[in-house]
Amino acid sequence: MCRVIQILFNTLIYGSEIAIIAVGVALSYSILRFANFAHVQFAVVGAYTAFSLHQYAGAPIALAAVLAALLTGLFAVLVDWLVFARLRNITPEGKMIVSWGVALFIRSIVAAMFGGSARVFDVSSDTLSIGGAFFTLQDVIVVAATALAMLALHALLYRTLAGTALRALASNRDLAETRGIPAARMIGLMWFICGTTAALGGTLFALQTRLQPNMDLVMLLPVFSAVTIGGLDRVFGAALGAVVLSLAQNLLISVDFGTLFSGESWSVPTQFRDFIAVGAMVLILLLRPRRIAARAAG
Amino acid sequence: MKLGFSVLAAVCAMVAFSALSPGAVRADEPPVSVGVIANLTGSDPKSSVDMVHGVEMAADALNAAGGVKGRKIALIVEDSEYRPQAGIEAATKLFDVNKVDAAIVFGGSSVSIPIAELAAPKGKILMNTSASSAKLGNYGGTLFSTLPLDDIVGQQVGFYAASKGAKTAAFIVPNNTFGTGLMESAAKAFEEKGGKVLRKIAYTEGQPDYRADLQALVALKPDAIISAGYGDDTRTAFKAARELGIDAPWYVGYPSIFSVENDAWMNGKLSGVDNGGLDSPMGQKLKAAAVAKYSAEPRPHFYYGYDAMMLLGLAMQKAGTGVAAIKAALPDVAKSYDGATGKIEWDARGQRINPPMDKFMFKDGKLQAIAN
Amino acid sequence: MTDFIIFSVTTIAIWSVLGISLHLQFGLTGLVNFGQVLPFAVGAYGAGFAAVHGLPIWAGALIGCGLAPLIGVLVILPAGRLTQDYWALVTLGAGEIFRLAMLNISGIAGGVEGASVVRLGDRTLAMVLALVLLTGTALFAFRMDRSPLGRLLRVLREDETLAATLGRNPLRFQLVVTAVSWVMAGLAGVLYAHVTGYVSPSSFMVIETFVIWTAVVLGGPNTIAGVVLGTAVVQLTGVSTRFIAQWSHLPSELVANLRLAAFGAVLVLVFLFRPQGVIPEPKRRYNADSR
Amino acid sequence: MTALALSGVVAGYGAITVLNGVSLQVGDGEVLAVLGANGSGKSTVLKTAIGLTRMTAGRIDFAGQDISTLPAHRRAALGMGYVPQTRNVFGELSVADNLRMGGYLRRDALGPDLDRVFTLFPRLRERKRELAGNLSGGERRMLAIGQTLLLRPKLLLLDEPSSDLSPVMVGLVFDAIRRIRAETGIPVLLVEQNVTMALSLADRVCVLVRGREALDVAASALEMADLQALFMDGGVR
Repeated sequence: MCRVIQILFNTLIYGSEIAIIAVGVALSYSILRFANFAHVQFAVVGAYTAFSLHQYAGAPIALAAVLAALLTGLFAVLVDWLVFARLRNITPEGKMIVSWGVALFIRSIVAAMFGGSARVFDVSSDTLSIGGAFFTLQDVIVVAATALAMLALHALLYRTLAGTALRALASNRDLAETRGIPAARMIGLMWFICGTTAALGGTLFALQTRLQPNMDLVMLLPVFSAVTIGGLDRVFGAALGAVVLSLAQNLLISVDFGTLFSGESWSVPTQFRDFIAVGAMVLILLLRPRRIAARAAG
Repeated sequence: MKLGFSVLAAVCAMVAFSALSPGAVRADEPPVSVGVIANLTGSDPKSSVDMVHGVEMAADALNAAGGVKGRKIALIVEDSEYRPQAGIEAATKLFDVNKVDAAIVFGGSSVSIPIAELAAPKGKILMNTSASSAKLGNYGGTLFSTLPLDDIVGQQVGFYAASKGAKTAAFIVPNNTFGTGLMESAAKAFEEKGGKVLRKIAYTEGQPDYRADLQALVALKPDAIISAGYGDDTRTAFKAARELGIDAPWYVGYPSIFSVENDAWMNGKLSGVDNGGLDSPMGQKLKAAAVAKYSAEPRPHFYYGYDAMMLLGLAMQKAGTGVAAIKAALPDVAKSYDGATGKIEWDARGQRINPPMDKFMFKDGKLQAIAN
Repeated sequence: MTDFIIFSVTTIAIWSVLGISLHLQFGLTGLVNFGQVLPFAVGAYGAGFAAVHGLPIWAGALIGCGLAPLIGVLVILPAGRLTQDYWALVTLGAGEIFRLAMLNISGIAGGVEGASVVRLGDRTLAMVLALVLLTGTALFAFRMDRSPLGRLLRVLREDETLAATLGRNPLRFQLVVTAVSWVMAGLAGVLYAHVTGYVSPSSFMVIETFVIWTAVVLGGPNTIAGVVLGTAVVQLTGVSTRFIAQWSHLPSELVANLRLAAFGAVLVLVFLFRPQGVIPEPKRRYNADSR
Repeated sequence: MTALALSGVVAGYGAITVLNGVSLQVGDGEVLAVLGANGSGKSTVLKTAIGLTRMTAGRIDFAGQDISTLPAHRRAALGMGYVPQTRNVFGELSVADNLRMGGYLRRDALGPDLDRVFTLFPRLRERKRELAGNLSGGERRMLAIGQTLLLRPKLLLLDEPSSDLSPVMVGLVFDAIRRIRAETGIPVLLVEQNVTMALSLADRVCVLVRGREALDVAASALEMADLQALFMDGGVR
């Protein structure tokens, strides 16, 4: 029983870390119709900004995280203004390639500024236990912060005029413009949201582990996998996808298939975690292409 | 701000350094070039950069003492990006354009082996400071390792865990040549002494958490955890173990490259086998110098890099430049060289034999040498 | 110096073959393959498999070049039902799945350890072989470009519905193109394995795909000369930064990072200021009836 | 006084030019019907008026100012209400949210206007919570018109309001348009395939042939023979 609870905890924790980054990929896809590889870079930039504010400027972590999120939001707007805004009319594939270039550029600049070595937030957290399952205060903070961010994002998209306008823009760009919705400014807002959520996710991720310029590569596949599972253009689908992916990973490597079938203990080796993530992504794409194709066309 | 400062300072230092060296050789001959190949970008360049620092430190020391037969040593540092292709490119440039006789290499076997493949037919010398795959033994005569191979350290770790009375053990290593290589030799040694291996976990490096990976150990309750790995991943693994309430002691290879996550929890729980000499007077002196120069305590690869450069310098000093001469002189100068990583002795494969092995335990916030 | 030039030419030639292979898929049919490293890896692992299991070199080459198009066909099948960007993600994933499988299943070709294969000792021979392969693929691609099939494919690329009304099934032709171009990439992989003398999973990371993309996009994805030129520029940029690092005396770590930043910047700048690439596709008129 | 004037407009999509110098005016309180064969550029006239095409020459005046270079959302802010023929609702949004978006530019409460829309199209009130994507074609057309009305437009641009609808639905939609006209007297630029329905509403008729106006007469002066000639051979008399 406690194994089950533990697996659920692990699922929730890892799922949260991925989800908050994944929502932005889906949001930008829903409006601009391309998969932005540079999105995870916002997470890296946000995490480093938070780290600098905390370590060098002495801001408390919570404040540093919020400030970093806002700054990264502006950074995302800047990146759009410099690059993507000038390339609105090229093909989605072209934008994907460009976003890769942007990602490589940002990663290298971050590495040049901070050095390639890892840095860690100076926080320690204590273990808590419920029903024999273990987790830490930090985990609680990560899950709670993610949940809060999700609620805030949901309220923004579904309860405010600007949020509804964003969804309208995603649904039908031309129509939205003829209703007086200023697409350019709304896209700016969208980038701000993407930058903010990703930065928050990156900071939480770094709090749990460490900071490294190439942490984007660690996050890239699970994030894209989660977004694909949820449907590329569905913001909260991406969050759900993250949890589903996390559950699949945790279940597959935790369940002792050997004992289940033959008695000899055998589980999926843990190094297959990434394999599961990528496999799930491809499988989803192969199994449910009709829905995806239809939505992308409509 | 502090960051910009340190970058600026580094730039200034480098400019100053480079401005000095041509000045010193103006009178007579051009400097002797020595190549360094390391992953300055790519995954986890921390140890790699440390290795380069060690090489720099040794080159400085040699130059301060008059260089090699009156010629200064000039380092040419190339990035391998931790990609075989970039590593080969770097090596080809060093050997062919810069005409270096020898290169000091940091990098996993995926980078080191292709470079060794390239160097062997050219007859160039490689000093290996990091890769520990047994495959590197195939380049005897052209490749010399300052780092003992995994099997030696792994075996020692396995014996050590068994000697502490552990009957069952679980293994936690990164899924790379270093991790799996050490795991296999340690497991073999542990089983040889009657121990039982409960589970082998090879984790993907750089993951945010290893809780899921370590999950199974909660139920298995091993007497010991045998491990190896580079700093940041080990820190994450410790954290996962602590959070899951896994209380077994850790016996590890190279504890000095580990990062400890929670000092109090780790106190007395982490011990392991590391290269000897780090605690020697020579090692201590170097450490102080490194702290002064780079304002950070060096990790072990600093010493492997230092020894590699020192040996090369001494060999060149003795036999002059020229690949054949250096190759012949290397084992000789090693005999009288008191290395930062202890006495260095090579077998025919260019691998260290009888490297001094010390045991360390993490106590009171730092690693301390313990009696064997 | 000669060895270094030989090395550079060999590298450019092998990567150009990969570029041309990508050109055939993207430039000709508009397929966006983000897993171009996959057929390359399959080819190399054919050689690795043969070496580990004691098979002769030609058997390894056969396995590599035979398996590459077969996997290619598997990967292309969903392309008919998916939009381009979704399919691009499939190819990206397929490449990673193969790499992770090779990494974690040690029985095939050494797993994490990688596998040593016979290395071509004669570097000039290696270069000549690479150039022969490049010339072969370039000629083949050129013929394909100018053939009735090539013309049809360009129409397909511009307008799939128009193509469909012409009564041709785009997928069938995409299959043909993919199979052909993946054999090319597979061959490049086999050659790469024997030039390097070693095969390991870290040679086939996602980033290699983007190196190829950068070259293709830079040179102009629709001409063969552009592809070769783009590859050369990318490789030489990489090489030249090494010399810049040496002369400028900046910390090597900094220069190494700035070099990668330069790659990213080049990719973005090309899209911003010269989207047609250095060598643009010559304007041609097609008569839909002249098939 | 003209509400909308296009003079010598050349416009199209990407590299393709559809309008080759169109000039037409919609007078205050007037309904101008634009007729023409398929591909003559009727819908493009509306899209160009609202600013969704690439315009390379000519000039558009609305409400006394040159709007040629304004983006679509600014034209909407000036009071142009555009009802597209297809993709005319936000499919992923609820009916209520669709209506809210219609009033996006307004700072005052939508309440009274919403009631008007619901009286005009009672069906929409019943399906308020439904996703617009789940509505029938007729309901979508109603929603699109209702949405546009919330903008409080000074000019309506209607793109084939009868297309793809059942005769009953066509009747409902045109009745609604008549009621709007009766209540507000708002000028309308109407593009239609259904000539009979168009003529029942129009004050003036303009016929497009190959992206240029070929005929511009009062609806009452229109001769069917001329119309047919223009539709059949696309020739100018």
